[in-house]
Amino acid sequence: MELIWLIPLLPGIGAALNGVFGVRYFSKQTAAAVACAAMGGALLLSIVAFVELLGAEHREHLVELAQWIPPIALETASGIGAFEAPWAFRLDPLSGMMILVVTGIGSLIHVYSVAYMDHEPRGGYVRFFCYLNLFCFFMLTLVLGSNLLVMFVGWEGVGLCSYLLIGFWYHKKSASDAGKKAFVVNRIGDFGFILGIFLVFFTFGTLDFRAVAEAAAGMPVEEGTFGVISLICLLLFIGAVGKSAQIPLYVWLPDAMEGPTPVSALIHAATMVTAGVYMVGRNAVLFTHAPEMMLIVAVIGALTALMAATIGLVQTDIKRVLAYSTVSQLGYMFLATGVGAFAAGAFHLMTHAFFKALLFLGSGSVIHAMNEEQDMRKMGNMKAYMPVTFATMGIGTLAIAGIPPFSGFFSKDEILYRTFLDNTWLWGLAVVTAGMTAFYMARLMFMTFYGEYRGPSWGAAGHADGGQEAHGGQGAHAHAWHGPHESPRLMTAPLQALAAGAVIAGFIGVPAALGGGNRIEHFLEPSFVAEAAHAEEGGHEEAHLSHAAELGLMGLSVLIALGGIALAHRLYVRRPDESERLAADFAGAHRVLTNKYYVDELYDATAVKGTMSSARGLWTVDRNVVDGAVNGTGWLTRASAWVSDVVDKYVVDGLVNLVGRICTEGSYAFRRAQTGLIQNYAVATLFGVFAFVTFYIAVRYFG
Amino acid sequence: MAEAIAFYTLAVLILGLGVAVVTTPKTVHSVLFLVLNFLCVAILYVVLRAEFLAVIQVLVYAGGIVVLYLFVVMLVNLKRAPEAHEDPRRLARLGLGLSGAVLLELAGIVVYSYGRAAPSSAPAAPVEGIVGNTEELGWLLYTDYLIPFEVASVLLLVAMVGAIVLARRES
Amino acid sequence: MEITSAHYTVLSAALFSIGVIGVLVRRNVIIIFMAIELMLNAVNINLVAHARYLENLIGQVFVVFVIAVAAAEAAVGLGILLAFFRNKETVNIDEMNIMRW
Amino acid sequence: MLDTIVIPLLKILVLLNAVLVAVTFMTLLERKVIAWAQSRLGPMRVGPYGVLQAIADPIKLILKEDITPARADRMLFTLAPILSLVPALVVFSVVPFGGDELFYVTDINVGLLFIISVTSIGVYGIILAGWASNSKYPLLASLRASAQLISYEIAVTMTLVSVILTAGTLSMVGIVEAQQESGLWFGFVQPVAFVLVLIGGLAETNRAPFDLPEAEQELTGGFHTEYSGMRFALFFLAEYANMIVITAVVTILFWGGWLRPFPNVEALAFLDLVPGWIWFFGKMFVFLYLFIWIRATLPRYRYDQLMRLGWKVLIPIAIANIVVTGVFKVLL
Amino acid sequence: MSNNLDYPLLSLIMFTPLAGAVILLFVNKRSEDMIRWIANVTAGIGFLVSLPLWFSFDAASPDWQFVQRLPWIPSIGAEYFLGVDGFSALLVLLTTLMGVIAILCSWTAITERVKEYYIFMLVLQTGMIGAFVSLDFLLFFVFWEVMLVPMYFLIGIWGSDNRLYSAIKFFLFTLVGSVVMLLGILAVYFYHHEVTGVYTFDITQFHALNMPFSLQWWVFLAFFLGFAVKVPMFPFHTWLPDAHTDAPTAGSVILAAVLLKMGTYGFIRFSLPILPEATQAFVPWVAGLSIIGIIYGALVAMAQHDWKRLVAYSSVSHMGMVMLGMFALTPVGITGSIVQQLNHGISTGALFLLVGVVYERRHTRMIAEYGGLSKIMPAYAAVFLIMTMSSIGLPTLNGFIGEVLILQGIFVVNKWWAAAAATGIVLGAAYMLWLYQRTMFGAVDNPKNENLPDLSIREWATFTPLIILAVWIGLYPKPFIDRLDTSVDRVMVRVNSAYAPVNVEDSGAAASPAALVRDGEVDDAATPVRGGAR
Repeated sequence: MELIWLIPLLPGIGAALNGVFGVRYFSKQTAAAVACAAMGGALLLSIVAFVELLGAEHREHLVELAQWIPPIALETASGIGAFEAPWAFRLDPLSGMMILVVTGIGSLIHVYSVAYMDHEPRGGYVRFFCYLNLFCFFMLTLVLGSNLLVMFVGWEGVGLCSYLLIGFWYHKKSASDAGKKAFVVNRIGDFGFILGIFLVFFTFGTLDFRAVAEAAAGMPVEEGTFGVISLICLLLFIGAVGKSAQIPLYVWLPDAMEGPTPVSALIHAATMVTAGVYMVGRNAVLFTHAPEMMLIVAVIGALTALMAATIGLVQTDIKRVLAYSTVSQLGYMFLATGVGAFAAGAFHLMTHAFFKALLFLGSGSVIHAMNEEQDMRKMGNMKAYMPVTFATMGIGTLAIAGIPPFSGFFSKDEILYRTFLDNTWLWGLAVVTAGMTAFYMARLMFMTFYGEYRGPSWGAAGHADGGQEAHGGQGAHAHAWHGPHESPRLMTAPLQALAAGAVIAGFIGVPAALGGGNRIEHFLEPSFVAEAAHAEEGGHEEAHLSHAAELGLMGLSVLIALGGIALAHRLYVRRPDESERLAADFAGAHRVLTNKYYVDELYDATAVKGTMSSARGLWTVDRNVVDGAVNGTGWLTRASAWVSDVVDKYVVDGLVNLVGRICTEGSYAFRRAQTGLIQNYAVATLFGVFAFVTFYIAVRYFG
Repeated sequence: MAEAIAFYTLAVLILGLGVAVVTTPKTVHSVLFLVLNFLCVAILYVVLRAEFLAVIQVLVYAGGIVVLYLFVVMLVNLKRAPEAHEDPRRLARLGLGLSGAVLLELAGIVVYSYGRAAPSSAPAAPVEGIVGNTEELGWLLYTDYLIPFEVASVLLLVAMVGAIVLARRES
Repeated sequence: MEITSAHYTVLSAALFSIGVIGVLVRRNVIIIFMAIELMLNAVNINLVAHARYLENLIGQVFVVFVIAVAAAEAAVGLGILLAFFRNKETVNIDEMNIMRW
Repeated sequence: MLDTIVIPLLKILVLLNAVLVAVTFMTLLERKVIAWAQSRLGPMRVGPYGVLQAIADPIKLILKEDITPARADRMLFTLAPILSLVPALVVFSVVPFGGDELFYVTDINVGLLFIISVTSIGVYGIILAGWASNSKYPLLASLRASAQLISYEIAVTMTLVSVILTAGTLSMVGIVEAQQESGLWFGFVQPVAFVLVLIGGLAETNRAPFDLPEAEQELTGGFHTEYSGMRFALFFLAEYANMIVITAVVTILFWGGWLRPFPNVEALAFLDLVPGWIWFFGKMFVFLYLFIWIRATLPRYRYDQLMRLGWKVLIPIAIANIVVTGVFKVLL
Repeated sequence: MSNNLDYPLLSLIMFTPLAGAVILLFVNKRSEDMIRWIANVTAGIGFLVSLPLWFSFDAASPDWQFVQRLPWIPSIGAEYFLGVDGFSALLVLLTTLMGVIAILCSWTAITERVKEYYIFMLVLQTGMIGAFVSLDFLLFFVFWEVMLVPMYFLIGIWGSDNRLYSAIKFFLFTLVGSVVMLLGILAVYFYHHEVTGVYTFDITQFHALNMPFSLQWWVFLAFFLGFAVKVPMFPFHTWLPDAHTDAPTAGSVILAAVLLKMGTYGFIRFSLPILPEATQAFVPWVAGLSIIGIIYGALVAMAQHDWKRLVAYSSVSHMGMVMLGMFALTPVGITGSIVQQLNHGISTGALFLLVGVVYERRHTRMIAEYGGLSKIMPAYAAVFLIMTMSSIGLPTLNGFIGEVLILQGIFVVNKWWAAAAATGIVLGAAYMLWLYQRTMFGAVDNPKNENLPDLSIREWATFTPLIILAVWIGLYPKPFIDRLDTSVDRVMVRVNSAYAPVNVEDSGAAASPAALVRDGEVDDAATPVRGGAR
């Protein structure tokens, strides 16, 4: 428990080693070794710490490393407080779980990317691992941070690493643009977050989570009014929206797919994007005191989930489908927190991390096999060539769809159950989204692994037509591609491990209805409630459905999931021609949708035409309003920048130069008087004398 | 009475010669008129009981300076008439008018003020004979005005050197 | 008719203005120098006249100095004129206008 | 009215005639003396021993035709000889031939200064002559002559200053009386000044060793080459008049004017029988003879030597002399 | 008023560069390498000599340290009075460090007139240090002017295209400002005499002086003009981009790193403590101007095609942030603004060095000329990345500390101001990353960029200290902030009574609080109270 500060430090050291020395001296193997060792060490330490935590009676441990910002006097709502921020890490159930997730999945992804990135040139390879380790360092700092400022350090750090990793193949303009877009949008989120931090300090006089929670617990719940705490929650939520890609700040996530697949897996599926949920969870006490905000969070979560899912239906690029599914699942998590089921949200976060990482890595190996081909329409019947990837991705798909034995079912069902208790409308939306999730995941599976092979021929033909991404910019694709093949051991092993995780992870949160102890909930409970109000808050459940009703609900959701899968099966396996026909019918919409999502016409038989039009509506909203707005502000700033530059150059400078010119022009008038004729000057003097004398006379005699 | 006659004749002579100096086209003639003018002025000094000055006037002015002018006139023998080219922007007319006006005004003032103030006539007994004008002047010059005298001598020295340097042909 | 210092003053004023006219009107530098000599003489007359009428020899002392200055001035002036003439072949004051824009 | 106008006019009349006659005979005397110096007889034909030659020459000149060169400045051409003669004659108004009222026209207290200033006017005659004759040689000659005249005028003035210092007064009569009082001729008190004035006088009258401007070989007759007839005569008259002026001034300043050789020595009282003006004329004759004698014997100075002598020798000695006399005057 | 060491440290620091300049005078103009070595060695010694400022500086004691007091012009009461507190000690250290770096980085950059160049640099160094350490207002003003001359020549002679215009503009702008400032100084000087009957320029006396509000208002305006030009604040900033673009690399590094701090140093050392009521009255105006400065600077930076001009405008934006923090008049705000000054010195100084490195190779400052450099010069790209991140305030790097403190400080005063200032961070990220992307990422399209050599050892030597400092302040700013406590308290006691007399027992190790005797009798060692709970 004492060494928790070492957990983030190890990857930090790994990153430093790779960064400073690696880029020039390390070979590929040593760099990979350093990176994976660092991650392994962190994983071990987190496991040890986690076990200690389970053992410990009081499930919380604060380690203050050093005084980062020493205390300086500052006025707060309650008189003169001291603004200080120590480097302090806190281990409690929530952060314990998170470090496990981060280090666990992180290490697996490290191993996976050793193989995945091997045909990168040495410099790029080392740089990649350095960035990956740096990312884990920041993520762990974020998770373990005991006060808002240290969390903010991690928060921005991950933003930086996502920028670096998305823009890893910087020679591609689209990659660097995506990176920049991601960072700027995150920054907009951070803008809200930092203001939130200041408001927290101003109201509570401290930034430490535990202290804030205790102070907040004492304050009245702002029922119906939008008080200070609601404002704090709103600002913090803006940060979360930015980071976890909820409406409206989710636009960067689909573009973030430009980065290498392990990056997408680690950052844009498992860890970084969940930071928002973690932050909301960490400040659960604040949010519980602002029911208005809880509702907003829930609504946004639900809407994002639905919207992302509809767009996911149409995508043909395998990674974009997963990206939209991530956004959708995050929507679920926020929905859970919104309805007060913080534990469920966290539980879903953990399970999602497993199966989403699994799916991404699976898609990575598929892309790897198909020589960087990401378009599902050019795949098909991959199960013949890649049995292991097919099996693991199958498990992942079943998990995410929410099929009973797998983890996805338990966590998603818990969220659906708690949403049903709180707000039936949201529950409806959630269920529909769950159905869509099942559908598009199944579609993905069927298009890639079933049906006949639609990919390009190989063997003597040499280099297949370039995939969507010109892979490995520096080293041109050296060896010729000879057909899809199963990925090497180093890639399939992490897949199998994750698949196992996806299956097992569910069992720690089996709901009471199914006879499970729902241990995860009780485990995480203490970190969501303020210390003092431990006892009273804990078991409180307003409406407690009978077990039978709960089972009914579960059955319904499973039924819907199976329906989704069956629908996908009918469309993409038994009668693949039907999907082409559908695409032809709605050519216009289809073409529009395929840009961002596709029409699920069969789904329409159960009268979901509303979803179809809402999908298209959302798409236009998405394309014109949201993206439009972002680009618009870009253009606007450039225009106003140009104007201020012009004003600066001509108006302010103009005045200065004008004074100079006036003097020179004025002087010409007087120069003409200098005729050079000496006698003229004599006449001038004489005139002077004359004037003087007349003046004298005037004064003397007439004055 | 004699003095009045002398004054008026000399005045007319001096003014006439002055006008002659200024108006004659030929330079040498105007130099001669200048000499005569200086001589008349010398005589006027004698009338005014300033013999030493009269002699100095003749010796320095007529004897020295005008000779210098003559020399220069001769050295500067022009190919073309000196006053051929006239610059249109000259204000000669204005000059003429202004100087005339100034003269009138001064004369006016003098006449007006002298008219009113008691006319200080010439001192009755011409102080002369015993202590010569030269001796008095000498005393005054070498006692009260010694420094200006020395300064004047330095000035003359400088003028000599200046004139030599200026007029010397670059060897 | 009694000769008062007014007469002399008027005389010197007249001579002085003749000198001024000479300086302003004529274009030949030598004539201008001579006009200046005239003006100086006018001053001398005035000084001597007032020395006489106020019975105070200081006027005459000044005349000595004026003569000295006149001599110096004439010498240097003609020196300059000669130097100018040597490289410009003219004594016309209108052509001496190189000191202008 | 009487003694202020009539008597002076009479004196002037007598004086002028005397001078003119003296000048005419001077020409004759000069030719005789030079002839004798060259062991020949000189003009013998006109009168007994050539005495009437003095009258013959003027008449000859008067009868000669007066030519005026083309494009010459007529007015100046005629004015030049007058301007050179008039100052020479005006000087005599101040020269005292005897002690009392009768022997001098007037005695103004700036006498010596008057003489100097009037002689300086003489320069104009020469310059205008050269300029008016409108030809190169006379112009050059006149410039040279006037330059020479002016530089030696400075030298002479400087020496005269030292004499004035010893005499204590500027009036000519006063100077002679001063010599009488001191009993010594200033010639002996101021021997240096005496020699300087002699040399200066020679140069001022363009005589003897300094007569380069008219030298025949050099500039064909100097500034009066274009002149003929009466105008030429006037120039000659002016030259000799100047000679007489210089001799008069030297005698008055250095040889006690009308005083007898040792004025206060009673032993020589008998010399008083001889009237003052006789002494005066005698001394003048001595100097005149000296001038002519010098002309006959000394070779001519080259122009730069002449100018160098004037500026670098005479003037410094003159100034030194002033300083010395000043010091002595203060000490005594 | 204590001098911890036996020898006059401050004079030593101040005159070492001058001694170097004098030695250079005797060196032959042609032996350029000798000149370069002497200059660098002098700068190095200058830095080493200034280290005691850090090590033997007693952070706890609230009064001036290393004091040296000699009569200078007794007739008007001007003394050669040197002294340092936490704030000026740090600035002097920054100056000497940047001096070493600037002289080192112009090793290959300057080829003609090498001797005069290094002499000017060293004289400039003396001027700057002198300004920071002098506690006598007149002495400060003298050094304030002395600094201008070498800088003018540095820009005027060794600058690039229209250097003369920029040099003159730089000189005139500052001069006008300083003239007005002099009026202010004299006003205070005479008022002080009126009140106490003593003719002196001693700042510590002025700090205890209570002037009537109307006089304070005018003197504040005078000081404001003098210092605002130097900061530069919004309307007076037009000289900065010109001066920066046309100054040689070393010149613009020193200009950015130290000269800009002159203005803010002036505010904190003079305007705030001497004219407290006027400062409080002016807070809305100055805050408004600085917010405009932040946003305006960021916007205009975005529109720039010239790399150096972009960085120049970015420093306008950063200095706007500093001024905002300062005029929050809260301990956190002022500490933040001082820390941000140091950070700005480090990050902008480094950014200019980076531009210098590339300018030396390609002799052009146009961003369009570059592209895809990170593949050709990876080390350069890495350093540039670190410095960009430090400049836009990424946590774990120094920019963040300053920004958080400033924003927290101003947030307490007015939430909307903080929000407006915070947009600066977003805009900052936008234009810096856009710059980074246009120059570093993308394909290497310009053939000239293909074979640019990466950072040489010398260039690395100029960057490493800055990177170390950036990370050090980012991770562990405590030693810096502790040193600043006393200087901030000295200002707070005067400016904001809310923080001053609270006699709350400190938990921290800070000096024991003693109630300040407010008016009238001022004891010399006025120990300001360490405000509020620690």
